[in-house]
Amino acid sequence: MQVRVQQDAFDAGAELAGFASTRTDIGAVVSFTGIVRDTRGDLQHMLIEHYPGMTERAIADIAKQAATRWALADVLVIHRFGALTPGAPIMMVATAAQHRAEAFAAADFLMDYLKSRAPFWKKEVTLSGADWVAAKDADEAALKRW
Amino acid sequence: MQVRVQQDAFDAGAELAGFASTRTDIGAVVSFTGIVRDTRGDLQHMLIEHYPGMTERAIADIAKQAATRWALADVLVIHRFGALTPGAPIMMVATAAQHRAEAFAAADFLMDYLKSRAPFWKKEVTLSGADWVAAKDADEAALKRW
Amino acid sequence: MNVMYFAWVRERIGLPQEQIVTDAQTVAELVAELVAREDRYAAAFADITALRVAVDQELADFDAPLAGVREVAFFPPMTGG
Amino acid sequence: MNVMYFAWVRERIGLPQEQIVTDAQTVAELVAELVAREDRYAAAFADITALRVAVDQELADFDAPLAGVREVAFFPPMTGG
Repeated sequence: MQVRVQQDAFDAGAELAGFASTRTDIGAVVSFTGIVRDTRGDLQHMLIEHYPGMTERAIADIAKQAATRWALADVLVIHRFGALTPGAPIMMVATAAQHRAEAFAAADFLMDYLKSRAPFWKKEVTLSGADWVAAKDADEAALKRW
Repeated sequence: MQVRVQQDAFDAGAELAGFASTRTDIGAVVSFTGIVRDTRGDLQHMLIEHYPGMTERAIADIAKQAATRWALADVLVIHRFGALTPGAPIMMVATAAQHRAEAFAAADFLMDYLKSRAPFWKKEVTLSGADWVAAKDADEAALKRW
Repeated sequence: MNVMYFAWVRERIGLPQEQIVTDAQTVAELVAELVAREDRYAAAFADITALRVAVDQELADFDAPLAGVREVAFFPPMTGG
Repeated sequence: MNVMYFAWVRERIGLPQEQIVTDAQTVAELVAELVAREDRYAAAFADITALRVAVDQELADFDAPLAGVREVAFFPPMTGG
């Protein structure tokens, strides 16, 4: 299990290439990459604030929950903070399991929990101002799926 | 949309790195990599047979269905055939969308359909013999989810 | 008409494909014709529910008509992914 | 006790963290104490349902006790991922 919280950019392809790459007992790897999206074409950058210390603990706890619920061979979570430009990767998760269903479910679960339980806050800075991204009721509701 | 059916190995990391990498209007990329799994530690190799011509058509059709059901910015499907050793990647799918739910659902859908509707057959060759992998009733049943 | 066999169907029949001239009107009639030919065909088509058929590279039913068809393929349920 | 503020809570209060000596027994009592201090706190804590609290880096309720606690943090609902 690997958890990294960092300001630096990361290369999702290189991370995936190195993930669980020496195993011959896994059949399925799922990855999710979250990217800074410029919906209206006016985004200057996205500021990601976090709570150092709690962030690492919260993510490790979520990853451990996933590893308890599903038989995972490995889990990777990377999440950035700081000022990110459109198109830049914000975060990624990867899960490795014997079977497809486990790898998919665990990645989906990790994303639902990281969304609402990891202490990050996003602010979109555009030419016309800056706004904190509001949490969606649907994101909180999604946790009830698990 | 990119569909590749090939005997050669591919690098899932390099494929992910190049996938939808210049877009600033997508927020989510999901990838699935299927790997030759040596469950009992006696697998020599996995032989993958396919139906040239029909394979490409079937996969393109499945990818088009996914792009119709969800607003996808891009779709990638790679599937190998031939003799593959344990730990080698068999296939991968990647989906890019504005939102997480779409990218996850589309990747899951692609895998369900590739499993039961793309003309591939797998034979496991071990020291003690060779057996065709039987389709599971659950795989056929999974199509009813969509 | 080009008739193709894959996976264990190919192994039981002993060849990957063959050209067949037939008056069969449907896939089922073609199967009956093959089964009557030789034991290896009878063995391959013993349990039709374990087989799938593609007509001109599209999945089809066993009652699919063969008029104008160029290629028919028989195989077990697919195991892609 | 170290009290931390994040996102728009930090912006409204105007600082990321401060040391506070308090007799408050619960998070809610601490909030009442802060609100009574200055308008900027009152503004930040105007709608408590829009806020979340962590006690020693674990999510908690507003009625959580503060005995032995070293760090309390206030912030809006998280938007990770």
